[in-house]
Amino acid sequence: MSRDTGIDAALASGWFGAGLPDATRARLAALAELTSVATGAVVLREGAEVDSFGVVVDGRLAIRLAVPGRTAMTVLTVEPGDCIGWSALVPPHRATSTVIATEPTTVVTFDGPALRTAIDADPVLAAAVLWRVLEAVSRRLTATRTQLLDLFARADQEPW
Amino acid sequence: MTQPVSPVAQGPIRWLPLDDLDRLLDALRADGRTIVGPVVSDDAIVLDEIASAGDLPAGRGAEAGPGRYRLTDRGDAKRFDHAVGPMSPKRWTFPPRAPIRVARRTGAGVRFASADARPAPLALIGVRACELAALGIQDHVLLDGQAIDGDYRARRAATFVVAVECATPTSTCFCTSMGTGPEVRSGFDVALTELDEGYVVRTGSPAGSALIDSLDLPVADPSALDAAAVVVAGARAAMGTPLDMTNAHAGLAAAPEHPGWAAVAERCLGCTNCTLVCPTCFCTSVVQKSDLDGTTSTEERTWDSCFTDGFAKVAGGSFRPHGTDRYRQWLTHKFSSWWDQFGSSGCVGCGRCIAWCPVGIDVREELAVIAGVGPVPMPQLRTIALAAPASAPATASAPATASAPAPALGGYVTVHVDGMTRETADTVTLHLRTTDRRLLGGRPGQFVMAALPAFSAAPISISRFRRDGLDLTIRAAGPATRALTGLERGETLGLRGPLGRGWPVEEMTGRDVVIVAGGIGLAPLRPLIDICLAARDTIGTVRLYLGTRTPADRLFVSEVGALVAGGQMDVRETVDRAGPDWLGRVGIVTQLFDRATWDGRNAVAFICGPERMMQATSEVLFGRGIDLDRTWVTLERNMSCGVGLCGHCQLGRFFVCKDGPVFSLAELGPAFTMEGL
Amino acid sequence: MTTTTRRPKTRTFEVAGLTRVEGEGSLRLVVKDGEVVEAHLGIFEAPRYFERLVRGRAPDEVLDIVARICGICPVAYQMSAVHAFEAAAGIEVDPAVRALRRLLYCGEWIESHALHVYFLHAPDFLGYASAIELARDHRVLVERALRLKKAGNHLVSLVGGRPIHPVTVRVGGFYHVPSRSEMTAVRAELTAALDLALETVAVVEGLEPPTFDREPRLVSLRHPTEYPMNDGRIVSTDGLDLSPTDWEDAFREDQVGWSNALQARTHAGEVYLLGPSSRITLAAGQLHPRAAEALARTGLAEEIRRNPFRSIVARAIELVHATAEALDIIDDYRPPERPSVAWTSGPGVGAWATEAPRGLLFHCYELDEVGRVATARIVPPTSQNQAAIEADLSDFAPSVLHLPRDEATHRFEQLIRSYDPCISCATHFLDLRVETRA
Amino acid sequence: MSPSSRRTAPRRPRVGVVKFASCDGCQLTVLDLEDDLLAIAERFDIVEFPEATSRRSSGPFDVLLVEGSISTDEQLEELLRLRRETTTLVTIGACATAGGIQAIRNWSDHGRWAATVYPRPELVDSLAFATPVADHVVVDAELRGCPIDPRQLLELLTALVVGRRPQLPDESVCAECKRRGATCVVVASGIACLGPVTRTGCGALCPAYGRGCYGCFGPRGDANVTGLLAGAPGFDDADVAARFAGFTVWAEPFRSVVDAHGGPPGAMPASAPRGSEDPR
Repeated sequence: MSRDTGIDAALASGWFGAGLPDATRARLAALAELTSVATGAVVLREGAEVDSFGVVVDGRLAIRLAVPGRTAMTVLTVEPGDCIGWSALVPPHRATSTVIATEPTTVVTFDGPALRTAIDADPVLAAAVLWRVLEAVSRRLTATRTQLLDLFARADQEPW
Repeated sequence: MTQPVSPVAQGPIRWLPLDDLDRLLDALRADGRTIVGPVVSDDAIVLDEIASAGDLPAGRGAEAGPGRYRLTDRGDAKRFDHAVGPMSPKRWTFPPRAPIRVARRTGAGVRFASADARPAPLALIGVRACELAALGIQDHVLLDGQAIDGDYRARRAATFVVAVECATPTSTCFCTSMGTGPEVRSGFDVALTELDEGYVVRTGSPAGSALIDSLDLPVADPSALDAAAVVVAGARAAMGTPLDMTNAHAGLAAAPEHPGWAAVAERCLGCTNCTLVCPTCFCTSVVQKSDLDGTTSTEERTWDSCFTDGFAKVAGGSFRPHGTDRYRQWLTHKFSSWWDQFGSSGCVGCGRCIAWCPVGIDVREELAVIAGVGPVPMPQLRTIALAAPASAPATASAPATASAPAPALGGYVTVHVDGMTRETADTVTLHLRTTDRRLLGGRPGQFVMAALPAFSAAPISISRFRRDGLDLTIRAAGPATRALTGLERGETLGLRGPLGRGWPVEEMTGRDVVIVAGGIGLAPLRPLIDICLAARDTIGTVRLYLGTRTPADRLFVSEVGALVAGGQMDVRETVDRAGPDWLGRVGIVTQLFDRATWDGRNAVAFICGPERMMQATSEVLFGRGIDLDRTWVTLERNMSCGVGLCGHCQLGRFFVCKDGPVFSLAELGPAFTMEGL
Repeated sequence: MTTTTRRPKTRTFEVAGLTRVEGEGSLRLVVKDGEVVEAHLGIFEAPRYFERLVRGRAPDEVLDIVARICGICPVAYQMSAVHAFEAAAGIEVDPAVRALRRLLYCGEWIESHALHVYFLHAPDFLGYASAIELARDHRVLVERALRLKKAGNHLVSLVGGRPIHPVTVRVGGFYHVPSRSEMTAVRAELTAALDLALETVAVVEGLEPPTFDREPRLVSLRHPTEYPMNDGRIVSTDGLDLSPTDWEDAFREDQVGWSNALQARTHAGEVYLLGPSSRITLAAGQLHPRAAEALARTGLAEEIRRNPFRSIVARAIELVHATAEALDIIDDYRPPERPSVAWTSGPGVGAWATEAPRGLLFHCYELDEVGRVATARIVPPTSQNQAAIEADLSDFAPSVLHLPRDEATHRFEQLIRSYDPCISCATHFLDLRVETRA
Repeated sequence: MSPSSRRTAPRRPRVGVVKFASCDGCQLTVLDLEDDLLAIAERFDIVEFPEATSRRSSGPFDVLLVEGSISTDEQLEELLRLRRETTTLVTIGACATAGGIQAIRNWSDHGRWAATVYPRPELVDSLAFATPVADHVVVDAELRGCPIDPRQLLELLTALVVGRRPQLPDESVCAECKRRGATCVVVASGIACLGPVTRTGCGALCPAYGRGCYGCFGPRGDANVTGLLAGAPGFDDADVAARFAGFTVWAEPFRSVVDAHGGPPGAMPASAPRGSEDPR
């Protein structure tokens, strides 16, 4: 079905899908639909229920955290090939941050409950998908740690 | 004055009766020389000016052990029958304090003049074999290098050496283990062997021969020569079986994490005594002496030590924060990395560091504990061709002229500020005008020492070369950099350089190029980017990855914009954090390529940023197929002299200022990631 | 003195913080119907308990500690203490050591007197707030002061290592003594200093003092052959004559409510005055010829005794003496055989008095079985002068009551300064009151 | 300060010199800069210096040199007031930077101590502890020493005028001892010396004069006192406390050494030793 093959191609084009076995990717494509997000559109809202998991095909999404009394900070941007909304797979299925499009963006979107059911039912699919998700999460954790070091900040005391 | 001589003495061996020593001294004084020799003062035999042989410590000896030194009374007439005291000739050839430069602020601008010594002719009396070896080592370090210490050169040339064979070594002596004594072999003008009735006199240089001939002394008779031989043999025997030092070099290099370091660090007081009594230690700091209104300042070269807190300090703290790190630095440098840097050990076995350590730490014991490990391979430093690529562009880049050798310590050039560009809240690019060919002949990645009167000079990377000058991009962090970024059009400052080894631009020819910059690390890479643009046709794909703290901290914003638009290279930018107005990428710099699909097997990488960032980056690039010998980084260290003479910026076997600051990861090896080296 | 009815019944003159004196003190003077009913020199410098601090210490440690009582005259404290300890242990020091200690004291006299004459006192006569402001109009004068002061500091450094809190004095001698060549090296500077000192006399003898004439009781050391410094007997204008160890036989101290300081009086309850004027009056015979000659030329010996404002001349004369004697000591100097004599510490009591720049400084130490300090008593000159200063204030006040308040108050300050009070020294004396009571 | 702004002759910095509990020796060091005093008076506007001038000022101060330790409530209030009036506050000398010799009383129960010292303790205004200025307010720079070293004072003033960081190295007394060519009294004479653990600045005075350093510049960074006591000659347990109970006794790690050896001589502790307690 052309719709699926289109999605399959979109998935295969980026890091998340490229690493999956063809069969698994086709199986996923069948569950997904291609959605486009306009600049400024909010994809996920911090604290809200997350009912969808997505893989960015093109464009750019910003992960933002709001601190009352301060302007919202963008802590990370999600590039094509990366995934968003992994909270849809991990209880309590609430968004840990707000995700907003900073340019027109296309996302391969999965319905959260449906994807979870599929994963529960199919260990092979589960293994393939969850490894991918885990890798994405760990990469973000590493990145966050490095950002914590604030490496480019000026040193308190300088000899010159 | 002292010239390298063959072990064989020049001319006949002569005899000087004990009571005639003053004839020798008078002849030296007649030469207009100040005479420095051993005298008893404050419970020790030290070196000081002497008026006559009567000032020499006749009948006095010295016993030393770890942390202990006592004068003894022999009651005989011998004047040199004592082991070395706390002072060495270094005090005269490389004095504790020496003015090296004067800076003045005049109506015309700033002016720098070197204050080279005009030392009075000197004669050192009673120099031992270990001390001759030490002089030889300092000659090599300070005179044979890329740059020359003018003050040392002048003092050394004015020095006449009268050596004396060592008769009574003490328990801290181990010259036989270091192969430097006790026999006086070379490096002297005149050598004496002291016997009960007089001295056997050898000459070791034309000047020595001339002096001795003028005394017309009798030829020494054979019995005296035999007695002399017995004296030296006795000294050698007294030191017992030499230690086997063959393992020290490789063993120490292989043992940076040996538990022995922590153990000795608990005893070590970090008092600096071992380094300051050492006859070969040459580490110094430059002290600013400025007048009340800062218009005139003198830079004074002062003995420093790798044991002081401030020695390895750079932005954000010290590279060797713990006593463990500092003791390891001292022992490893002396017995191991000295070989890599200067082709010999840095120790001559005089034992001063053992005797004059207040807690009696004995390097011989520490070596036994720590250095028993097997050898490690030592990658060799790559020499980087000094010529820029043939296709050197007409516009901005390093000119094709080979850069001259690094200047001696004195050489500051006054340059004019043509204009300033404020890059960020605390960072300014100075556009400087100069006609100095050495400065204009610099290469990407090299740096200069930038100085204003009364402020300590700051090492600043060159951020652009122009036909008529160069750019420096400076972040106002300390007082000196604040003053530099406060300069205005028409004002002047002093530059010394270009210094160090720049980026190996020729490595790019026929290869893909990956350039990764973190924060102000973009500045030293900017000239390299200029070359990429100019030599576009000789280079493969160029990828430029930029990481910054926040959008407000981005450097050269319009230039980077032009690069993106120009499409001649793939430029990607990210910031660590940003407000909602920033629509670009956010995240650490490695995210720009850690999921990229390009193949790095024919790429060369150039990275500049905080060390932690460069480590993370190089790991990812290695994953992309860029090998360690094709990954080049530039290091920040406490660079103060800029020419490898002060010791501050040592990293393992390198002086970052002259061997670097650019290194390939293959060259650095473990030094790149190990803390405290 | 007469009072007019137009003047208010009660006038109070107060100086909350005395300036150009060492340490922190205050003045309160109350006049009722032209009669001075209260004249208080207050001392509010925070107490530092020195007699208590030195308890349990070995004599050599005490020498370093008591120096910190005063940064202007540390040598005086070291000298009184070292002689007290040597008296307790019966130590005889090498004559060369004895000479060196006089040289050290000369240095401190020069430094302290130059500071007081030019920086603390002269501005009063010339109408400036400080020597720094004085320098704007009279740079030469102030540069002379600085050169003189520097020469004194060099002497103290030569013998003691540094000008403030020198480090070489030890019981039995010195840790280190200068070499002949080091000594002769300062000769030129001292010769110049002697000329500066003589010029100083010429300047200060011309400074017009306020009229004040009284018959004071003066006390100082006197030695048959030397101008009093480290040695001699305690004598007074009314016939006292006792050993420097016996200070307590002649004097006592009372506590007063308005001051952190005890006041010394004779056992008969009479006030007395120490310092340059006292020394010159009682020991003029031992002045160095150069100084005696200078004194004679001024013809002010009698005024120095009777008018405290003339103490500035007395100091100038002593500047001449100290520089001239320092030169003599340097010329005769031969380093001692050994810088110090060995001694064994043990129990005992030692007392001694020496002549600080400001006057007689008495120390008394009681040493326990192991030779550590059990009790200490330190009586600085300022505490002994305090009562006399207040008495003089009362006597002097009537002559200036007709002046505007500020002017009169300034005169009172000027009078206080003329005794060169060292208030930092004065701050610990309360605790010795307790030592005597405990 | 940029050179250009330097050339546009800035207003002379307003300087004050004040003291708390101390001997006046450190502020006297200002007057002891004989060769430079008048030049300094031209560069700086000395607006408060009771010992030297009758002109008084209560601030504001660009630079305030503070001598002495804080020993009374009045002093504490005055210090807080001065800090509010001051841009760059510099403590000068062992009293201001470490509490001084009078901090020895900090080991004694203040009630008992005062009672033995004063007939009418109620009249005595004195805090339980003699403490360094930095215990109470932010200090921008410090000059160590009892007394301070004139060369370091001049270096500080010079740096203040030019706007650079004063060069006051934190290295051992030994480093200067060696540069000066003095013979180590520890090694050559077995004399106890605090040089290896003490901050340089005095020019290695005591060792050069044949006696051990008594630490008047206070502990240097990373002072290895344990190593010194364990390895260097001349320290026997009986007098370790006395050796460290000097003019910087209240500064760590000297304070801990004195604690570990029963407090300073002559201390009259309350039930518990007070040494390591927080003064305030």
